[in-house]
Amino acid sequence: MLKVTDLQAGYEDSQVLFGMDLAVGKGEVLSLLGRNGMGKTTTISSIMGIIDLDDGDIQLEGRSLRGCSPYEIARLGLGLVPEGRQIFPNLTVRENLIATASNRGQSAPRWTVDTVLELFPMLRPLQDRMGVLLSGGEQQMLAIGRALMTNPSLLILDEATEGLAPLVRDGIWQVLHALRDAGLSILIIDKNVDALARLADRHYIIEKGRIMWSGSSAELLADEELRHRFLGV
Amino acid sequence: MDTGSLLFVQLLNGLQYGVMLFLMAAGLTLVFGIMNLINLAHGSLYMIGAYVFAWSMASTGSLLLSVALALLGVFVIGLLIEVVIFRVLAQRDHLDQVLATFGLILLFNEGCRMVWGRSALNVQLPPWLAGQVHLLDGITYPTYRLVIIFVGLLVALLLHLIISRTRLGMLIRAGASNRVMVNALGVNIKLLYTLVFGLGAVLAGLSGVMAGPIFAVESGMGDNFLILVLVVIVIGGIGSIKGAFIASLAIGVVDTLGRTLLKPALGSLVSDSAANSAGPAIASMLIYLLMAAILFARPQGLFPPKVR
Amino acid sequence: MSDRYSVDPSELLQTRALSKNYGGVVVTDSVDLNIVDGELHAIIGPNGAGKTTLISQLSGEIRPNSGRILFGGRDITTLSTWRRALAGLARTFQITSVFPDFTTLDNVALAVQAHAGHSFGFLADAGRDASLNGPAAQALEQVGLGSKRNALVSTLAHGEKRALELAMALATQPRLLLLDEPMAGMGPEDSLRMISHLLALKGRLAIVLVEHDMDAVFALADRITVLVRGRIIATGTPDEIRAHPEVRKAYLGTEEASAC
Amino acid sequence: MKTKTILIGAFLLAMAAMPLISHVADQPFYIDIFTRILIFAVAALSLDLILGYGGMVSFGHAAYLGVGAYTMGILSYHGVGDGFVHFGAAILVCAFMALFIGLVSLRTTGIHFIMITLAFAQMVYFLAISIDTYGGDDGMNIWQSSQFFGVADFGQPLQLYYACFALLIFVLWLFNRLVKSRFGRVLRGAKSNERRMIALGFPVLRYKLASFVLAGMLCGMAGALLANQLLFVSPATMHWTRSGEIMIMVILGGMGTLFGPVIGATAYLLLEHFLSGLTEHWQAVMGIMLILIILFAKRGIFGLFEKSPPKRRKRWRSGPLQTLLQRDTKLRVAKNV
Amino acid sequence: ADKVKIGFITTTSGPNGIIGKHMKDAADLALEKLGGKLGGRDAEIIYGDDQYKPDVGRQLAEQMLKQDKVDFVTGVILSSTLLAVYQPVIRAGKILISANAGPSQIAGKMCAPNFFTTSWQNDQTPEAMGKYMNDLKIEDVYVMAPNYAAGKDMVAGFKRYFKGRILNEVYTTFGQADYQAELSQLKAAKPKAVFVFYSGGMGIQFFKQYAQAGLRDIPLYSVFGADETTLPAIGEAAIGNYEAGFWNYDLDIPANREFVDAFRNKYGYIPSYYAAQSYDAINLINSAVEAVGGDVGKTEDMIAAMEKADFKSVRGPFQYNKNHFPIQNFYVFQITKDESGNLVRKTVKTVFEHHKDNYYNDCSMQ
Ligand SMILES: Nc1ncnc2c1ncn2[C@@H]1O[C@H](COP(=O)(O)OP(=O)(O)OP(=O)(O)O)[C@@H](O)[C@H]1O
Ligand SMILES: Nc1ncnc2c1ncn2[C@@H]1O[C@H](COP(=O)(O)OP(=O)(O)OP(=O)(O)O)[C@@H](O)[C@H]1O
Ligand SMILES: [Mg+2]
Ligand SMILES: [Mg+2]
Repeated sequence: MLKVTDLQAGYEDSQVLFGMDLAVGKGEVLSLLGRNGMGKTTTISSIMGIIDLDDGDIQLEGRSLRGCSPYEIARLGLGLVPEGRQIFPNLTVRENLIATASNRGQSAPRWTVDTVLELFPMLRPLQDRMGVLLSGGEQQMLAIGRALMTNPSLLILDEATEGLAPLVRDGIWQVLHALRDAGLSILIIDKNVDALARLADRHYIIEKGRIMWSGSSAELLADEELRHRFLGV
Repeated sequence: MDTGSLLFVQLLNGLQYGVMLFLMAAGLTLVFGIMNLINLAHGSLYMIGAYVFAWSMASTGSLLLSVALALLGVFVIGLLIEVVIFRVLAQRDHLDQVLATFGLILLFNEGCRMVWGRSALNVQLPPWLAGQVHLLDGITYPTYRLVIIFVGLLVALLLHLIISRTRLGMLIRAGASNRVMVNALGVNIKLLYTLVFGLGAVLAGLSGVMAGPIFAVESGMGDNFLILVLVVIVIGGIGSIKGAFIASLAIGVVDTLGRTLLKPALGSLVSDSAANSAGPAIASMLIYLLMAAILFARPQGLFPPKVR
Repeated sequence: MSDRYSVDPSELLQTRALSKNYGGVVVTDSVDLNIVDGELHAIIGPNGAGKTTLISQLSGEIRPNSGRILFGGRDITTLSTWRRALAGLARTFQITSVFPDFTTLDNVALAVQAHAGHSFGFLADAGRDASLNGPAAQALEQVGLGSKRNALVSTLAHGEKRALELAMALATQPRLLLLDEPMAGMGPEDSLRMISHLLALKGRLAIVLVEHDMDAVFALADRITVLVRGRIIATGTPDEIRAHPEVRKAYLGTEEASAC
Repeated sequence: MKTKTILIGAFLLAMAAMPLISHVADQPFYIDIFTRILIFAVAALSLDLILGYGGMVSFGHAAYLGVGAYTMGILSYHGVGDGFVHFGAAILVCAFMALFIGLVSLRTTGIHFIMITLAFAQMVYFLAISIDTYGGDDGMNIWQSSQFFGVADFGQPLQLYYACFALLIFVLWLFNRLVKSRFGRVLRGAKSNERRMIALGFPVLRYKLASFVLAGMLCGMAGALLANQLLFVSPATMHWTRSGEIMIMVILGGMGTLFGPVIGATAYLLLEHFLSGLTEHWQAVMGIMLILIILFAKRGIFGLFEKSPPKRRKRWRSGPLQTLLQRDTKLRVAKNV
Repeated sequence: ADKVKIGFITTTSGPNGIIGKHMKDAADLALEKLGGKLGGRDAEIIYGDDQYKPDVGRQLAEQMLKQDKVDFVTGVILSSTLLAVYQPVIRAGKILISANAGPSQIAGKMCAPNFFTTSWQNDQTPEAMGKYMNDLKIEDVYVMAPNYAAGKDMVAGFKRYFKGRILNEVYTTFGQADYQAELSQLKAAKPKAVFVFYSGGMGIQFFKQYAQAGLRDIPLYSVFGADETTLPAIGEAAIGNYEAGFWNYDLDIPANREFVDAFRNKYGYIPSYYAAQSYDAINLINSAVEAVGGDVGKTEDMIAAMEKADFKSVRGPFQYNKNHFPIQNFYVFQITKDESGNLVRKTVKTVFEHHKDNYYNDCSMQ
């Protein structure tokens, strides 16, 4: 459904991506791997239209996203869990969930405040607390819930398990598995290679803004040397 | 009239003055408090509202038409300001907005003078508004002032509901803290903000319309009022409509009573002439004293946004 | 301030019945923490357990509702943040907190200056002040940023920023270092580097480490305190904690095999 | 960078030669204009120290200008002609005023700080209006300019001009050193991340207060000079619009730059002078100009001369790393203003 | 020889720009009627906008003296501005003619040979109103004015001639916009009459709110409040109020009729006393320049000539007091609608004849 070809992008003072190609199929789960500062988040940002491309193209169901602004892209069914949570500090937990909620994509079951709170029971007692007061982890859960509330057909997670306690982390991995099984397409960035290997169908390794390697979980786990070279593990 | 009922009337005056302040503060709370854009030209929008209203009243004589015209006018101008100035400066330092909108003030003040001439305009109220209403035991009160109270309370209520209850309100607040994210979650924040800014302008225009019949409709009428309203908003706690409302009433009452009671009070202490000069002097500083005191005690204002 | 308590000199920092609540919410619940001089003491616990809040109370940014904090036997409960810093308490933040428009070296030099005594009217160019830049450069070397000394912070990669934070904290030559999730957002590689930095520091000063990365915690900590809903449910050596059933239930869960 | 130094040099040279120019051009009034420019340049600089470097947006700066002027005026009203007394007193009074206002105001931040400084300025303004002895709203004429044991007399336009020029040079030199000094660093650090500074062990408040007082003192001197130039002082000098104008000068020139405020003051006052000569509707023109400048010159006029990082392309720069949510996010106003 | 230059300081910007318009139009008219010449020499009027701020006025004066090298300075609306302008002009030995403000200092101790005024001393107008009300034996008067120097002078002047009972003296904040509170107080005091001094914008708001507060049945006597510059903005609310002054458009004096007709024809509106004063100022200057045959260097001779007040003043013939303030009549007017429906001040009574100001004895001249 999502197809990125020869993507080049960057920031005012520095180009970061030098020709990336990747494709997410329907119901497919895909991971972006790479060291810090290699351009994973930037890739996401340009897919979401937060920063515009210098060159190359991004297509969603064959329709080019060039020049689309973020909200248009999001409305096509992309749900973003951004790096660093970026929940709305001056809204309560509940409001954070409701504010941007909508029914997009065809992901079933439909997400509602209740289903999200079931998913993250920790948030239930905090419903009326201002976002800024939440602990790091609580904010992370909220960010995921917020994205789910837009009922996306492609969920994009950037470091979604960052700063979470192991238990919660496991919980989130389970959720993602469930979502995958429910047929939701997912594009995920994470540090935990093993968990990704269990979840994702295919992996892309980014180095200096280029795709260095792509392949299945099996291949990834098999290739010790590869992991060491590009991921430092 | 016995002192009791005089005091009652003065309290009513305080309330009315406060409500009028809130009417002016409402738009600014929205634009400055919640969207946190610094628009010094807010006072100019208030002025333009008054001018258009006065001009239309003089030429058409129709109250409704004139109100509609005035509000429409400021709405359009508001949109223009947002598109030309704030879309560009939204991501920049707030002080750039200060400079740009300071420029707007100069432009609008002179503009109004060029369009409507140098002399102040007059708004002739229709008779049914110009009269008096009999309140209890022979106390009469200007009808129009009561209308102001009514409109003010209405605006307060509506605004409060919109901001704190509706999704629109949530999105406005969300946008204030993180535009990019709101956008990335599928909301056309640009358009939304343009419209909300327009709404803020309309509120400013409305307060201008309400003020027209009472005050001199003249260029620059918005400038000093802007400061006064900023005081209200800051005392109330930036971004809090409840705060702005309560602060408005507080200032209204304090200022009114200060103006009327201070001199007699001082008169009983010091010589009459001393009271004559000291009384008003203090009265004129009163609200600033109030603000300084409140900010000293509560650096975030009376009702700071819950985030702190 | 004279000392009213008799304390074991090896105990650098103690909290006594430290409590903090926001409205109804109890975030720190009569916490008695003992940090021994030179130890690396990890604090773990579920999200929202109150770790960051606890750190902030130790560093003085948040005032507790009740309880005391003793540092080197001295009651610092009411001491202002900057005074605590001067007394030898340094912290890093869960969210990277540096001076983006300064160079790496200046960032650290600033930290050095804080403890070099404040000289007001003094009009010498601080940028050329060896007494500041010398120690600063050292601190940078310690965390392996020596090469980046003149880079603008805004151009640093994430991991490097975290390292810089550590350098700044070290530059103040603290007796106790409070680290709030120093590995947050780091890839395995950077994490390993950070771990090695901390290992190098071990024994030279006391460290309180808040971290969710269990590999790091168990690799580093001499002692671990587990915080749940503001209460300490366990304190002990890594092995004790690993074994601790309550802890596994409340926090660790089924421990996943680490990648390396 | 190069262009910048050249610009500054040329500007200062021109300033130094101004009396000569005005003499040749037989336009003695130019001296008055530029004396005024110099005075406001100093005032703007003093504001820039706390606003541009310290991030303290004081909206009551004209109060010091006024109090400085009134101190000088009141002294000479009571027959004190000695310039040292005039300026000594002006500096002292403003120092104490700044100390008090600072102690109260610096509890607040952001827009609250703006407003509370405004509040104090307004109080001083209304105070001046209601003191009849010194003319109240009418203001008062000053019949006796500052004398320095008969050697110098600020009643002489030329002497006054060069006194102002000297002061400007001094302040520029002072700030140039100050900004680079330890003190200046702490100030800048506090602006960019106060919480961190405190955590590092800086008594940030003291530093801020010190700079606040320094700024007040310098502005007070400017005020005393203004009194000498106009030989007249009235509450209008302290009206909040005047505070606004000083702030505009700083922003216009480029805040947080050493020379920006000087450019700003010059540009603003010259614009005002010539436009008002050209058309009755000069304020409209002025307004439009201000807007255009700010829309197209990101970092103020002076910013134009600073070399900015090579732009690969025009794009607004707020990537995820920038907008990272912080636990203690106040509403943006509080942070940026 | 080059032109005779007159520096004309007034306010053309801001809310009070309307006053400047009246003054400028009148001055232009005067010069036009003189064929653009003063005493046979080509003349030019250089206008300056003081933005209603004394310190700006001060700079304008300096500029006009040093840059434009004017021979006369005139205009000036505010007393404060006049005081600010006074020093440089007098020191420069040029002739300063006030076309409006008349502060007591300048009428008294500060008086100077090269200062003249074609208007009045501030206190005189309220004095006239005080005398008028006193003659009517009005009791229980309620007095209001803004809390600044001029406000207090006005009340002082009023009380100098009004001996009846004053219920209360209320001073409001300078520049105040809303008077509802004070008006309630006033209403409660049940006065027989009200005397106020509220000029410009303050006046407009006060009169409107006075009417809206339902106080129309209490006669309102004001000074410098309702005139041709403000009446359009006050509207109906002003009808029936009383004003005082030394001049009115309906004074039946040849020179005046000529001026008013010419003015109305040229500009299509009724001149205010600001206009009259400016018109006289130019003509006074003309008389002086004529007397010295255009040699404006001869300041003493020009002063001597001006002291004769030898020109067709719109107030009719008058004499200058030793402090160079006119000795002139004062009238009381009432606001009404004229036949063509615009609000005007109708002269109802001559209160003073050849009235001298209260301060000339403090003036050390001659
Ligand atoms: N807003 C920005 N402005 C300028 N440069 C940026 C910006 N955001 C990121 N960069 C730079 O772009 C490069 C890629 O950043 P990016 O965040 O995409 O890396 P990443 O793979 O997401 O790293 P991490 O694993 O730490 O999230 C880095 O060098 C970073 O410094
Ligand atoms: N100002 C506040 N008002 C109300 N509740 C607050 C406030 N600050 C923090 N909290 C709550 O206190 C609890 C502890 O927060 P804290 O940040 O200390 O947790 P933490 O242990 O650091 O979590 P994490 O590991 O996710 O960072 C959280 O539930 C948070 O919502
Ligand atoms: Mg990233
Ligand atoms: Mg935390």
